[in-house]
Formats: sequence, structure tokens, C-alpha cells
Amino acid sequence: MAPDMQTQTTEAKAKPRNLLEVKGLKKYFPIQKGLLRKTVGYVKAVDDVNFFVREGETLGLVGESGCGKSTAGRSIIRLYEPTAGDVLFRSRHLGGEGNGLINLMGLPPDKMKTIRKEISMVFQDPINSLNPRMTVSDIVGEPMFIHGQRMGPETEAVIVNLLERVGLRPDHLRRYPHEFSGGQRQRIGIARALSLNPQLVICDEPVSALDVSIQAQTLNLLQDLQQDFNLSYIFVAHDLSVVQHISDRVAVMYVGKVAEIADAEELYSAPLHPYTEALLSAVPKADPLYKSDRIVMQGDVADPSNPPSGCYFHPRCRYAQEVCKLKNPELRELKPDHFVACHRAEELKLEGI
Amino acid sequence: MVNYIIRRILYAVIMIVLVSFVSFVIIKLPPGDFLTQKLAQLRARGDRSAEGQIETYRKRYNLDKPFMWQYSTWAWNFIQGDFGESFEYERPVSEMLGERVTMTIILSVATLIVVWILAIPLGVYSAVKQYSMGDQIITTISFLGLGMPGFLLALLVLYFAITVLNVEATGLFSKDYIDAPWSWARVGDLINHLWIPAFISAVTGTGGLTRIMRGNLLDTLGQPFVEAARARGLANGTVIWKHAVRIAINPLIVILGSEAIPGIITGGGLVSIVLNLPTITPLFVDSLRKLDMYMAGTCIVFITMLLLVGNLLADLALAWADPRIRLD
Amino acid sequence: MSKPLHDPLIEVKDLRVEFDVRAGIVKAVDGLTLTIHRGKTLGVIGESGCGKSMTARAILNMIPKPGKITNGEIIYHRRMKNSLESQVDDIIDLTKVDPDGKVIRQIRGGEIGMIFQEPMSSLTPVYTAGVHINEAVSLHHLVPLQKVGDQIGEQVQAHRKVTKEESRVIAIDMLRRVGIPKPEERVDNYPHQLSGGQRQRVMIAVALSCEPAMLIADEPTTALDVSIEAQILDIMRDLQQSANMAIMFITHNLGVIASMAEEIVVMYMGKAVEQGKVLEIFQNPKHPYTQALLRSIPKLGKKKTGERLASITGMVPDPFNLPTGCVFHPRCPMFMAGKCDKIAPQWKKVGEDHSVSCLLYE
Amino acid sequence: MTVVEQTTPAAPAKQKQVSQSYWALVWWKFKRNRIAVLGGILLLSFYFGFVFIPEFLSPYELNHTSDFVEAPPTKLHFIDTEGKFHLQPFVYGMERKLDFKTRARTYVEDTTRMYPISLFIHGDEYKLLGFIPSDLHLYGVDQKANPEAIVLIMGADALGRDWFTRILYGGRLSLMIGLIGQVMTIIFGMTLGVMSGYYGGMIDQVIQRTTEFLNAFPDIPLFMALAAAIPTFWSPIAVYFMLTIILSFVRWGGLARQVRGLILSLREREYVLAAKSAGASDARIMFRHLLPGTMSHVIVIATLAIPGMILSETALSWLGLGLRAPLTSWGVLLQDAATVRAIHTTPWELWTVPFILVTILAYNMLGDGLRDALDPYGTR
Repeated sequence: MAPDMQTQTTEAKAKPRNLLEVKGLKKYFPIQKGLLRKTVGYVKAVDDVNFFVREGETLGLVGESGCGKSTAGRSIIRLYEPTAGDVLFRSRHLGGEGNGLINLMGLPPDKMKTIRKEISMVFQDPINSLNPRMTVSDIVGEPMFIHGQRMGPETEAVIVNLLERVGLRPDHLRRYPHEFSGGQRQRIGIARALSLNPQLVICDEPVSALDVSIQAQTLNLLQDLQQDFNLSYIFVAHDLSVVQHISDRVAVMYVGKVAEIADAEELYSAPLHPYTEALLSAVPKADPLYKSDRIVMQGDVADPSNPPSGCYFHPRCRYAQEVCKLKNPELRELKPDHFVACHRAEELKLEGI
Repeated sequence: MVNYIIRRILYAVIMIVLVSFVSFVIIKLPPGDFLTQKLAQLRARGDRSAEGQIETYRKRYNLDKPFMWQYSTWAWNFIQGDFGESFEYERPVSEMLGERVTMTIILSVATLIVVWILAIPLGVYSAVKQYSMGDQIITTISFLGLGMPGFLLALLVLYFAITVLNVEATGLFSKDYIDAPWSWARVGDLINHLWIPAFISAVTGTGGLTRIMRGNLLDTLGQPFVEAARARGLANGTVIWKHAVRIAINPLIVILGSEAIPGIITGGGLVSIVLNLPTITPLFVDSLRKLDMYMAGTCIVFITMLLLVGNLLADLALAWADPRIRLD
Repeated sequence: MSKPLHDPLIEVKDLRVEFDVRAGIVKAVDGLTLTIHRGKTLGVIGESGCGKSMTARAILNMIPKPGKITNGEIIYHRRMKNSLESQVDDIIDLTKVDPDGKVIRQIRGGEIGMIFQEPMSSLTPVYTAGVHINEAVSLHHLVPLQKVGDQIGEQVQAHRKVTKEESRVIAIDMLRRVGIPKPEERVDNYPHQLSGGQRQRVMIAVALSCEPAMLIADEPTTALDVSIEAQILDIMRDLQQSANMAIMFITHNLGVIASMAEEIVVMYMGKAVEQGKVLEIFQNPKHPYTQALLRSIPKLGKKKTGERLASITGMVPDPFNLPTGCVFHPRCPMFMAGKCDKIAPQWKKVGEDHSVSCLLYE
Repeated sequence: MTVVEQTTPAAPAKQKQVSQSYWALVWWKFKRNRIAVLGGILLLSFYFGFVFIPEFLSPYELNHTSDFVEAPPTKLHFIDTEGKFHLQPFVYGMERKLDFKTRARTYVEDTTRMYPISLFIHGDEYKLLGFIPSDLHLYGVDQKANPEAIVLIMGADALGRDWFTRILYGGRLSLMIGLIGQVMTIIFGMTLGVMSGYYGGMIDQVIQRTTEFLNAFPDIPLFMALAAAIPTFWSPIAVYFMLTIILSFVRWGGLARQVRGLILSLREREYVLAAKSAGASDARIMFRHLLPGTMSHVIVIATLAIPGMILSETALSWLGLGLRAPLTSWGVLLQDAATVRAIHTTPWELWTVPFILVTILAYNMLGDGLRDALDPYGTR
């Protein structure tokens, strides 16, 4: 099977195959009240999300707080058990049916554990994401330990190798997380994510908590590693410029739904969704000469437990019409590889950067 | 709000039923009952008619009936205000408890007031002047107070009163007023006696509360809104009292309900035993020893009721003090 | 008004703030000099721990323990607001006033307002938005005469306390001005009933309710979403124009500073390394740190595939153990051995309104 | 908070060449708190002295009765009647006098008889730690040479037993009941708390309701009721164990609730999610990631709760509902001492109180220091 896959990859170089397909993913958190913990409603954190990730590419997942981007990332590997939907993944270890994709939903625990070798995560908080009671060697080696590798000189060599790869020294092995700076901690987290040689890494706001200079170092490291290990990333962040920098394609989310997905350059230069346009315009540009007619969105991000009718963005949208209040727009492929969920996408002429 | 109170009261009723039932079970656990003890006593005295007398008692107190019958009858009568009869004193329990419940409430409330009036300013001072001389002194005294259980302090006070002052500092009334009807003179006499238990509870209760207040306020003083208030140009005192203390006191109200009130009622109970104060606990302990079933059951129901009411009041106070808390 | 619009308001001269902690002394601010002009915006930029927040607190004489101002002065050119003796001007060294005294308390909130990074926790949770504004208004009671002056005789009641009703009117008015919808209802809302953006607006309303001569904004939008950030920045710009207010804008976000500030001070490890007009600094940065900082952020809309960011090597140094000479030298790409690690750089004028503290230009 | 911003970046990494684990850091912080260290040392010596070697520390055997019924403490002398100074302290012989009118006993010193007090003296035989036979006592008067001599530094009880000896022996039971009880509480409380927090659902509901019920019960009355239910004919040892179980049974609820709360918050920590995303089993997450995170909390809670246990035993025994006479605990000793009559006639029996107080104070000092050092709330 393995050689077969390789030939396929070389053939399909022009357009790599899909590594991951997310279809109709939903994650509702129940709101419970009262003595009997009766469910009185749901926070629709992720509400019917569809996207795919190709082999070797980075998909940026961007949006404002509460748009469900992190929840979506976590639901993919079932850290949160999704309410509905399918996540199809091309596993190296488990053969899938038909097109080679295997559905992670409803996968029995032992098989899911195998999948966890192939999809790993990097987290946001450099303080919270490392167990303060464990040494670097324990932390980075933990995934290997979980998957049956015993600690020994061999494993340790692997760990040292990983540490060096992310720019830490072998003598850091026996130290504890509190002895490192934020940037170094994030490197430890990245080393841990790579320890099982994954195909896909879900980066959950990996640079949001870092200083500007450290942020650049970390982004460069992630890019280098992607090259070296042939990784695919799902890169969750709220900073549009960071996402643009690192992503091949970008998905913009708003209140649990995907508003637009497209190639990064196209999305930023020619957005099709009014929310994308407004968001791009709102980002402060590091250029004092840049003076644009800023589109200031009115009001706050909609409440995911009580979203507005129709298109969730309509109360803040300056192009909203009657239909937007009534009907929820579908995500459709307007141009090749450019998906948008807006009723008026065809007629609107929107400005990018 | 009203809904919440009704629900809480319902919940309390369920709790009281459970507690009273469990205490009945517990009292029934040891082999024998009040009458077997009594029988043994009478026999020891050589009373010939002992067996007969016991039989009469057994009938009178329904002790010949099954356990469930005893409990449900007692519970049913309890609701109607008849708490049964004490075996030991052969008087209705209600008669014996009446004034003691009042005294327990008076004593607890007095304790609470003394402790809060002392602890909050001390805690505030200690936090605002952290590591100062005053703080060190307050901290040391708080530790002593924390380590000093009420009943032991009561013993020491008693010792001091007997050996040094040559008075017997027990009871809540002088001999003249014990059975006198309520009058201003009697109230004066009560206040005259109240200071000893009040002093004891002040020493033992204030320490812990001061430490908690200090810790809370230190946390609160580090909060951004305190800095923001200061940046608005408010005077130091206003910042501390209106903004920081106001917030730091909320956790204290939680503690009031969950720890302070139970502590005062039960801890105060032990002090009462040493000082021979007319509160519920001495009677309760006595009835437990004597297996005086209805008396013990009623006592524990009243103690639990005081606790639950105290809890409810604390929760209501918290909801009033903190707009973030919604009762529903 | 006859007075000049843009004369100096605050002059910070050789300011030093030190924290005496157990592990040693941390120089939070180390010899900082800057000037803030009336009606203008000064941007202070730097990474976390560079001392920018401490500078702001020093201006209000609010350095938290165990820190203290050990050197320098902060000259405040006070212009009495329209009190009866309105033409009296005054020059105060803010480092010398009693930190709990009456003078500094009049200045705090009344003449220099401040907003903080954390809108979530900058409002006291048990008081409504209205209470917060009323508190500021009733403290600095000269203000209402401007606001409600047309309703009541200004001359007579110059020192009158604001009544509750008036204060409420002011509060609602302020909330409306900062763009809070339905201010009549929001005025009675508690902080937890407001969204993050609304809370920051309330903070701005509180800070501006007394029409201060200057507003210190310490990372006011860092915790907010971009769409809300844009709203808040717009409000600040509008209010500045209408009231000729100076703003000291502290942030680590280069984008925000580019769109807000007229002048910029770049700080690194408690020291200013470069200052000048915003255009100058962005287009012609002189200090290697400023250059690196500008290059290390990804720029929106200017993507080349596979492009790498220029990053600053190494890490922020240990504050207890600062490098000798120029503090930036261990990370500096232009490091000159024997010079940068020995000599502390002096200020050098490199253009009109543009100076830099770097040995490359000496 | 703003200070933190100034001091945290990269500071610790360079300063310490040797890596420090969490517990090493805790120890380092704890050592600097002198009050807490003092508390710890006091407790260590109390436990060592009272639990392991009370037989050696006391001059007599526990049940060494004498004729000196309710004798007041014997005075130690350094200077004799002739004004001569002795480096070795001595006691005079005691003479009992009975006042026939008031029926009161009084003791006077007979200055003609002098008995020196020696260290490491041979006296009553005992078995150290239950198996090492010995007759060595820390101090005392030579019983073989002067059988009529006695030294009672804290007086004697109604059977003429040395009160200090009784306090030493009583400490063993009182101190141990707190420790054993707390260990049981931790075992109950942690297991149920972790299960409740991690699994949720029905298990959580049942455990939650039970703890609520235990909470609603006023705890000292509950102790009393439960203790009163211990049959009178049980052997003292059975009563002792029953009492320990009761103490921990009443107290586990609070701990379980706190642990549950901690688990609920730790469960969402990113390092737990990271372990989960790597495929860690429930057991691994619970024991490797969650439980160690609660340890510092639990240790602090436990340390501060032990004095409560000791006091509960003392109070119950004092009320006559706990340990009973053939056993010697501080509570049992209080029973004798705490009556108005006893305070009149044998006030020295209140010597028990300072011992209890110092123990409780030491625990509070230790606990407070541990709270700072362990920093369970992670504020620094």
C-alpha cells in the first residue's frame, strides 16, 4: 500500500489530495439551568462547518473570539465529542474505504488512538499547556510513552533530536517548564506535537500569547518544520496578518459557521463575503500612510446561544437585504476553490487589501 | 427570587426530614434504650415495682410500637407543634426547649456581631498595611485565636474567674433572674453575663475571619479595578472601602453561611456546656447520653433548622451584595 | 482661545522607576525622557516588560509596591479648567507630590484620565456603569458646568456639587458619546451584563467624563476583537479632536500605533531607543531594534509565498542581569564588538523630530 | 500584577544552573518561612516524643499509682534550706495532712528529706515501641533507693498518678487519631472527588448529593450522635477505631467537593487536553496529570484540618461520648479536669490544655506556611 501511495503523491503533485475533509461538523454545548440541570438551550459553538485540508498545506482558520474556530479544531480530533458531522482523514496506518479516507466519527477507541499519532496539537497558552510537574523530557516523550515506547537511551535520543530540531539544547532535557520563557515553552509544545511523526498538526493560536519578536521566531520555526517533515497544518488564529503569512488557504468563521474559504492571496485581495471585507478593513495596518475608508462594523459579535435569524452576520452587514434576515446562506463554490456563504456574493463588489 | 426562597425552604424541609430520620436511626443503634437504663437504675435502688413501672412508661411513650410508627407519629406531632415528651424530665420537650432556642439565637447573633465588628477592620488594616508592625501583631494574635478552641478557652476563663476573680462565671442569669419573667432588669442581667461567652467567641472566631479578610483583600487590592478606581482620582480610603472591601467581603458572606454559622452554633454549644449556658447543645448532649429519644431528635432538628436558616440568609445576603449572583 | 493648542503638557525627564524585589533590583524604567503635547497623540511601543506601562503609572504617581520613582522629574503644565480663577497656570513636578494627596487626586481622573488593558476587570463588579461615571464626575465637580452650563447659571454655581439627576444626565450623555446603544438602559447595567467592547467604552466614558487634558491608554484594545478595536479607536480619535486632548497611547501592536499616533517612542528594557514622527519611524527606522521589530511582523496584503519573517534572535534579557553597554547588543545584528558591549549609547538627532540612541550613529 | 510583567521574562532560567523540580522549589520557599518551620519542628518532636517514646520521657509508668492522691505539682529546688546551691535539682519529701474539719487534703514539704533528680534513671519497666524492653527514664528520683520519694512536675490525679505521665501517654492517642483520621479522609475524599469530577453524570450526582447531606448535618452534633451510638461494651480499642472512622466519615465530604472543583478546572487545562489529544488513557490523565495538580491543595487542606480532628476527639471524649476511661487521651484527661470542682481542687490538671493548644497552633503555623510555599492557587 505504501509504494502505491507514493506514486499517487508524485502524480498528483499539481493538486495534492485531500488529507482531511470536515463535513457538517457541529458542536453544541448544552446550557443547563436549575436544580434538575434541565437543558434550556445550546451554545452553537460550531454549527455545520465544512472544509478540507490538502496534503502538505496550511489551512488558516480565522475569526473573532467566540466564532468557534478553536472548538472546531478540537472537535476534529474528538477532544470535544462533536454533536454531528463527519471528519474524514487519510490515515497512513489505517486503511480507509473507497477514496482512502477514514471517518473519525464513531471510530472505536483503539483505532482512534492510532489516529492520534497522526494528528497532533499545539496549544495557545505557553504556561498552561505544559504540566508544571513534568520535566521537558517527560513532556516531549509523553506521546511516545502513551503509544508504548518505553523510556530508554533510544527514546531519549529521539527526544534530544526533537529538541534540537525546535531550537532547544539537549541539556534542557531535565528542566521544568517554569524555567523557560514563553517562546521556549512554545517550542517544547511544538516538539511534543512532532514526537509521533504526525501528518497533520492543529495549531490552536500558537503565537497569540507571544511577544512580537518571539512570534516571528515561532512562525519561522513552524514553516521550517512543515518543509522538513512534510506536515499539514490547521492554523487557528485571530490575527489576520499572521494567518495570511503562514496559510496556503484561509477559512473565515463567524459565529460557528464558515463564511468564506479561499486561497490566502485571493481571499485577502478579492474577498467575496462582506464580513471578510469588513474584517480586513478593520485590521490596523502597520503603515501610517495607509488611509482607507474603514468599514466599521456596528455592534458586537452575535451570541452563539441566541444567534440572529437568517445570515448571522446580517445585523452588522452594510449590504444586508430582506433575504439575509430570512434565509441562512449555504457555503457554495463561487469560483474554483473559493467558497462563500453569502446571498449577494455574485453582485457585490468588495474590496480587499 | 420568591421562587428561589420557596425552593430553598422545600429543600430545607427535605433535609430536616432526612436529618431527623437519620438521627432517630442513630439513636436507636446502640443496644437498649432509655427504659433499659432506667430499669437498671431502679433495680440497683432495689425498687420492687421496677418492671411494672417500666411497662407503664413503655406504653406512655409508645416504645412498644415499631420504629417506623414511632418516628412517623413523632414527626406528625412535630409538625403540629408537639415535640413529644422528655423521658428524663417527664415534661414536654417544647416546654424545656422554648427559651433555650431563643437563647441560642441571641447568643449566636451576638457572637456574629462581635466577630464581624472586630474581624473586618482588623483584616482590612492588616491587608492595607501588609508586613507592618500592626499586621505582624494582628497576624500573631489571629494565629493564637485560630488555635484556641472555644471550649478550652472557656475552661481557662472559668479557671481565671474562679481562682483570680473568685466568681463563678457560669450561666446567663444571676440566681434571682433565672426563672423571672422578662423585664429590663433581666435584660440587663443577661447583658452582664453575655460578655463572657461574647469574649470567648470574639477571641476564637475573630482570628480565622481576620486572616480570611486579609487574604481576600490582598487579592482584591491587586485587581485592575482597584487601580482603575485610584486612577479616577478617588481618595485612598474610598478606593479601599468602597471598591476593594466591598468586593473582598463577598467571599466572607459565603463563609458565613458554610462555616461561620455552623461553627458558632456548634462551637458555641461546647462553650455553653462549659459555662452552663441555657442553650440547646447542653440539653442535646445530655439527652444523647441518656438516650432520651424525643428530646435528642427535637434538639437536632432545631440545630439543623438554625443552620439551614442561617445558610439561606447568608445566600440571600450574598445575592443582595453581589449583583453577579442571580438566584433562580 | 488665545493659548497655543500644541504646547507641551507633560515632560518626562530622565525618569527611573525601580522595583526592589527579593531577587534584586529591576529597573522598570531607566532614564526615560519624553514630551507629550496638548492635543497630540504620543505612541509608546515595546514588547512586554519594556516599562511602557510603568511610565504611564509614574505619570499618575501610581507605581505599585515595591516599586518607586528613584530619579527624574515629570513636569506637568497645568492649566486650570474653567474655574473662576481660570487663567491661573501652574507647573507641577508629579514625582514630588504626595501620592495620596489632594493635588494628585485632582489630577488623576480630573485632568489626566487613564484606561486599561483589561476591560473585563477594570470596572468594579458591584457597581453599575452609571455609578462609575458619577463617581468621577462628582469628584471633579468643575466639569458639569461645561456640560450642563446652558441649563443652569454657570457663574453662580461654579463650585456647586453635581446633583444626582444631573450626574445621571451626564452619565447617559457620556455613554451616548462613546457609542453605546440605548444608554438610558445601559447606565443601570452592571459590568457583567456588558460585552467586552461595551465595558471598554464605559471605561473611556469614565475617563473622558471630566474632559481631561490628557488620556493615558494602556493597551486599550489588546483584549478586544478587531472589529471592536476599530470602533474603539474611532471613538478615541473623534473625542480627541473635539476636546483637544492629548493621548499617550501604549501598545505593542505596530498596526494600531501607525493609525493612532503622531509621534512614537520605541522602548526596550526600560529605555527609549528611538523617537520621532510616526512616518519617519515607520519609513526610515534607524535603531536596529526598531528595524527588526518592523520587519518581524507579517504585513497584511503583502504576501510572498514561502517568505520568512525577519526575526530578532535570542530572547529578552534577564531584568536582574542587564547586558552592559547598549542593552540590545546581545540580540543586535549590527553588533560592534568592543563598542556596543562597553559604551552606553547617547541620544543622537538623525533628522528633524527624529532621534535615536545607538552607537551606529555616533 | 504589573510587577510580574517586569520580572517574569526569562528570569528564572538563567539564574539557577541546577534544575529544580516543583517540590524542590516548594521546599526552598518553605524553608524561608521561619514560623512555619518552627511549627513543623514542634510537630515532629511532638509526634516523636508522644507517639514513639512517651515511656522514656515520663518518669513513671502510666498506671503507677501512689498515695499522693491529688497532690499538687512538686517544686523543684536548687537551693536547700541552708542556702546552698545544688547544680542538680532536687525535691523534698512530701507529707500529707488531712484537715478533719474541711475534709481537705493538703501536702507540705518535709525539708529534712532531699531527693536529687537525675537524668537517665532506672525505674518502671516498659517496652519501647512495644518490643524493646527497658527501664530507662529521662528523669526521675531513684525509686530503688528512695521508694517513698516522688516527683510530680504537673501534680497527681485522684489515683495518685503522675499527671505529666498521663499527658505524655494521652498525646499518643490524641495525635494519632488526627493523623489516621485525616489519612482516611484524604483517601475517601480524593477518590470520590476525582471520580465525581472526572466522570460526571450519575456518579457525580450521587456523590454530590451525599456530600450535601453530610454538609447539612451540623457536624459536632453528628459526631455526638454517631459517637453516642457506639455500644458501651465495646473494647476501648474498638471504640478508638470506630471514633476514627466516624471522624473521617463526617469530614470527607468537604474534601471531596474541593477536589471535584479542582478537577473540573484542571480538566480544561491545555496540558490535559494535550495528553488527551496524544491518546492518553483516563487512568493516565487522572493519575499523571490531574491528581498531582490537586496534591498541593489537598496537603494544605489536610494540614489545616488535622487540628480539627484532634479537637473533635478531645471534645467528644471530654463530653463522655468518645474515648473512655481505661484509655488515656487528652480528651479523657480533660474530662477529669473540666469541672468547677476540679478547677477548685486540682487546677494543675488543666496542664493538658497548653499541650493541646500548642499542637493546634503548630499545625496552623505549618499549614499556613505550606499554603504559601505550595501556592495551590498558582498566583505566583
